[in-house]
Amino acid sequence: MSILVDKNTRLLVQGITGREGSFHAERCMQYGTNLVAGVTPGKGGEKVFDKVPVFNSVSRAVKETGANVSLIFVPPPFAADAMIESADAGVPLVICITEGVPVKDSMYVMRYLEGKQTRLIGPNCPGLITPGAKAKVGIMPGNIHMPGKVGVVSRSGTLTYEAVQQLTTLGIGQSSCVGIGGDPVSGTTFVDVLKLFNADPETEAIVLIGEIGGVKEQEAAAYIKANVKKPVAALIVGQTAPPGRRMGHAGAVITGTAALASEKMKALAEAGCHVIPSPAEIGSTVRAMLASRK
Amino acid sequence: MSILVDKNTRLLVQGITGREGSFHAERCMQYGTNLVAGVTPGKGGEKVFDKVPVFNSVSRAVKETGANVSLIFVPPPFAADAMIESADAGVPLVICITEGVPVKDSMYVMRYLEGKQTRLIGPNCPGLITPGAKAKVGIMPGNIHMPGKVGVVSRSGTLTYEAVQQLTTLGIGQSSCVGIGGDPVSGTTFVDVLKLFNADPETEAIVLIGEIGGVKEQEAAAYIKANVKKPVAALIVGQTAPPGRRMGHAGAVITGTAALASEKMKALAEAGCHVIPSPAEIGSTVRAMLASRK
Amino acid sequence: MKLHEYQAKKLLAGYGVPIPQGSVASTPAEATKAAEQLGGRAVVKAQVHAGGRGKAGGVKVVSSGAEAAEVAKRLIGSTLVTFQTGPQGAPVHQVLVEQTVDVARELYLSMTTDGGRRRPVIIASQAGGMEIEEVAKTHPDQIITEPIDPAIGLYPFQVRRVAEALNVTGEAARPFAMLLNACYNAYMEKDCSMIEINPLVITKDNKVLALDAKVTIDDDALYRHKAEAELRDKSQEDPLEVQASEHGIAYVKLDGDVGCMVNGAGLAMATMDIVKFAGAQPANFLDVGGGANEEKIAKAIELMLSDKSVTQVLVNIFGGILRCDVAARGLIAGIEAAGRQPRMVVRMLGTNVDEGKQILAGSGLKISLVNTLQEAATAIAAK
Amino acid sequence: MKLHEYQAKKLLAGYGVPIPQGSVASTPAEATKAAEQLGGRAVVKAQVHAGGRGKAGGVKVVSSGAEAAEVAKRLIGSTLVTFQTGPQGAPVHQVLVEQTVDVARELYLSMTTDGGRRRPVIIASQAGGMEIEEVAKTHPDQIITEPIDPAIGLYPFQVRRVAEALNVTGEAARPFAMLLNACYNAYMEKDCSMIEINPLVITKDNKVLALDAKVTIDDDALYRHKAEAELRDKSQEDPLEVQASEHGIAYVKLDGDVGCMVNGAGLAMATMDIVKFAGAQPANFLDVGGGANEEKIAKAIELMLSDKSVTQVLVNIFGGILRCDVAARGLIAGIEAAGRQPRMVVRMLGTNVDEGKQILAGSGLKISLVNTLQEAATAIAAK
Repeated sequence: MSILVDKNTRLLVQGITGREGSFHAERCMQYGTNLVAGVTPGKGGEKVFDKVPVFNSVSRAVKETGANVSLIFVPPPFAADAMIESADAGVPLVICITEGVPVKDSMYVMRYLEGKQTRLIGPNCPGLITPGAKAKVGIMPGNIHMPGKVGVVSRSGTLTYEAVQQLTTLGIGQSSCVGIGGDPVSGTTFVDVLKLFNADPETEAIVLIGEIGGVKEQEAAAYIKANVKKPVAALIVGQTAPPGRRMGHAGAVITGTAALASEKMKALAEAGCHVIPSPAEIGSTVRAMLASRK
Repeated sequence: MSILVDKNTRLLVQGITGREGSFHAERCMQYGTNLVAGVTPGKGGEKVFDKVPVFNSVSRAVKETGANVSLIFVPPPFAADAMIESADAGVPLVICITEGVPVKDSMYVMRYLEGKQTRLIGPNCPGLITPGAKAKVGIMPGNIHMPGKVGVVSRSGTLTYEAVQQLTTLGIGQSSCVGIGGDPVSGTTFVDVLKLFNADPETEAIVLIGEIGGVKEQEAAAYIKANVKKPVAALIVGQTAPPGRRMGHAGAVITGTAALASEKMKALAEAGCHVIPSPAEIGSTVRAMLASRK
Repeated sequence: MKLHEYQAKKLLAGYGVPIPQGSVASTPAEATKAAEQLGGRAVVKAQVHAGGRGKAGGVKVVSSGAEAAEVAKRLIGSTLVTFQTGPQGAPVHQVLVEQTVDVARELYLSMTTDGGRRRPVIIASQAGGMEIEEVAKTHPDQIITEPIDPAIGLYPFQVRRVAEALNVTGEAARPFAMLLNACYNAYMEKDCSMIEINPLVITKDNKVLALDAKVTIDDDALYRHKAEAELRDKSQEDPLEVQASEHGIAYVKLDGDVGCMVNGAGLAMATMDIVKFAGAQPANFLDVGGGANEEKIAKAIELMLSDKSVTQVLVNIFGGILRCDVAARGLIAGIEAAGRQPRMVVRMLGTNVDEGKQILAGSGLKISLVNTLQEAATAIAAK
Repeated sequence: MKLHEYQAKKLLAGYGVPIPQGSVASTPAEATKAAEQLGGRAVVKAQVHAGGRGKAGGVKVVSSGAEAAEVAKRLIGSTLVTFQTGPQGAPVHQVLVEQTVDVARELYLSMTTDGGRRRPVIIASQAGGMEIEEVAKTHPDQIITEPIDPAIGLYPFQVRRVAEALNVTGEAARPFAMLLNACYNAYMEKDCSMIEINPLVITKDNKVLALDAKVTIDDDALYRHKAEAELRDKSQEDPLEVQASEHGIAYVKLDGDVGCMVNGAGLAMATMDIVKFAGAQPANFLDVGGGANEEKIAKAIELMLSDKSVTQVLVNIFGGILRCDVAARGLIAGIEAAGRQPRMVVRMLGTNVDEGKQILAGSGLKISLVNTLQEAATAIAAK
């Protein structure tokens, strides 16, 4: 099991002939992911890595290769088109790495997806990985991961790698790790991923990594309180950020008391989560949490 | 039982202070329908028929009166707004009588409704009636109806009354009669209503009245063939209309062989329907059909 | 509402659709001037609301201003009969004088609203210059359709898909994409029912051009497009149909002698069917609509009776929104206004029916009142 | 990107939002002329990217051209310190000279994007002229929100709902509706992140007017709004932050002395947290982003080191899109460009990490390489 990607994943990369797309598509493939196709309009008929066919359109790629996951690296002005093209072609899981997609574009993409079967992760996210199935669909460094029973979900990119690194260093493996991205309007939420981890028999504990800004951590806390019996460790970063300043991406704007790190940590603690006191203590907190369960 | 409207119907009329709205709202009420509210922006606080409160907005009307069906009589430029307002307020059944709604407006309304819980009938339809429950939500003359077991569904307005008149004259009562309207883009389809009649224990036979143009009768035939065990009598009008001329509303344009009366009749016959040979023989055909079942 | 070719092209050009150079002429002198501005060589095209102009002699290539004047003189004021106009033809009041174009490929492109999908669709084919109905019959596989979600509009991947199916590549791909987007914007903003560009040509120097164009605007939306509503050319329509539509009445002239007046399109078709099954021929389709008032009914009767081929009349009113008393009063007023009363069978039912019948009975007019469709048919056949 | 009040008003007016008469002045003479055009009586408003101007002395009513010049002279070239600017204040280069208005009511109206609903929302309140955050705290029931479905746009029933909640009735209802539609059109077409009209006033003669206006445009969408991108006033921002953003680097100056360079906003915040927990103070927030290249890293280091308050540096790079070898080369180039190297702790992990570490080791620079966040914190605290 594990969630979202596994041995059955047939990966399609949109923008595969670009610099980033090409680099990361190869890394995914080298990690063990079944990369079946690439899409770059105008380059249909070519091959990359000597074997992966490139198509002009996602619908053609899906028809020819049975691709069921799409990973997007196209530049921001073309990202909405790429996401909608994959959904239109019936791809059930779409991950958009692209950073800097205009919020209006994302809003129309999300509106289009309402009621559709396609799940979108991102944009502006690192993607996801299931180490036990050797399935990596994203830009995370694969080698820091280790198969195991802890599910990781995070709004951040590099901070997710940090969390994984700390877990792996302590010998704590991961079932799947999902970076949901930090854009103000995006697809899959904390709650969506928590539902999946909660239902996944191969996930025994969960690490949630949040940030200041927005109310998504509070929604996660409410869901955990009501539904999750598995132990959850939670970190909120930005505890020391000065209020009212924009910290990198729009998701990290302090906009009222709910957006404060202290409020989020309070909500998560009340939901029964093990609150991680410092970014340096992710691994140790999870280790203690797992030990207390035994 | 019966379908869509019954004793539990709490009717709201949008445009109740207009000429048509007022006339027909009163007729619905006199027939026995539970008219609980009217909506006319700017006339909130007034009363019509000495007892029915008028509100400025549908959301307020729903909140105050528990209205669960909305009947729309507003002029064409305001019809889309009225339909969406009712859906936004969570009204589960909306019937739009208004004729002459721009097709683009209907297209946006229908797109808005995708994935929502609200069912729309119309626009440009006569509404629906359940004689056994004394529930009339439309502009049909109530007195021609008679409670019974035959469900009637039609694309046309006055032709539906014709059908009902013929049935009642022969002592054949109706469970519910639904006019789905003739606009090129509209809500509830033949198939939607057939599903309801098929599932309704109080409906024992079905009369379907179609027209030349479009492929909706073929879709109905396919559904009947696959799912409907109850006897269905079907009439197609426009058998003698010259091809290629527009006959009143855009739904009645001959646009290819599927749109021809002969093709539609063929499809319905193949689906096991009793094809009604002439508009004058609706009643007699149904009588024969019911007799053959006994 | 249909637009003339020159009007359709101007509308589309306003959104960025490339069209040939040219101008419209109402006189031979204007045609000369227009052709000379193009260097003499030009195409002169009769402006009528119908396809099939080429075969009917309505499109001529000329090589000088003088020749343009000759063609214009012959066309303007004439009546053009094409397979779409019917035998009465359509009057030509203007010609469009346009540059000639070096055509490399002819494609077909249109947009219309798909009622089943409830969305606008692009319809396209590599078989440009042919009637699409013909292509649909003979080579349905050569037609591609691309529905557009109005919630988000037309996206680039869809344009690429259409371009690929039409084999539009290289230099022409970008102008083709711009043209398609322009068409969609025009379609939505102007409440079109149809935009048809046939042929859409790719020139030898890789330009994309709407060589012919038809635009139809949703009549129900004209109230919010005043400028386009002004473009209506009533001379292209049957005068009775024009008068009827001005009163909100749907009227179509037919070949028979039984005038039919009905409320509701479905019942009107049913009534025509009945008349034919009874062995008579309807003189028209006439739907006064659901919300008719007395004046409208009167006007409908008056219009119908102004058609001298109408020798008897069948009125079939089923009162819903339209009340029978109102219909009866309108009927009487209409007969008075028309100044003649052929044999008349009236069938009336529904809201306020008794009042309606009383009014007719008290009018002193000779009217056969019947109760059922079958009786109506029998009465008509009995003549 | 923030616009000045006068720019925001011009943008909104282009969509039909009514604004007071007036003009912008860069000199006292222009202010005189502007006031005299209005008949002498006018409001002179300092143009800065911050609220709270009134209390800070940035808004004055004058009754003559001469008086306008006096106020303009005092304001232009000065630095205005409001509760939103921070102690360093914001420079005033222009004043807006506007007509005075007979105000009957002051309302609050804004539009922004609700990430949870994934839709634009209207936020409105009868408590106009107050900071909305303050109203939210003290009278949350007085704030109404109306989400707009981007698939279909803003509908009249929603406008009526907002108007009713604000008690905008009678003559003012229609212009209010037009204003709200204009705002929505501007919001969507110009990729706004926020439009705030505070106060929106209803005048004694029932006119609706945007008396003040703020507009913020989505930075990520500026590439398709060239005209608006030109309006950026960099003087209103920290010069280092401006330079950083020109290189796609997110940089926020803070009060401490530990320069932090990190890739990724979340890791950057985590790094700042670590520094603070270790008892030190971060000098900045600096995120080079996911797709940084060597030049960008170098520029980030150079910018950070140009802040003289930075006495030590913590670099925390977790390689994903950004490879560690690239980061290492950028780091070295940045130090060279800056011409100084304070004490430096580098923590580097992920893609191509060994290569990165080798490059740093081979550079000859004095850098403490650490492996974990905890070690980084300890190393920083050890100073």
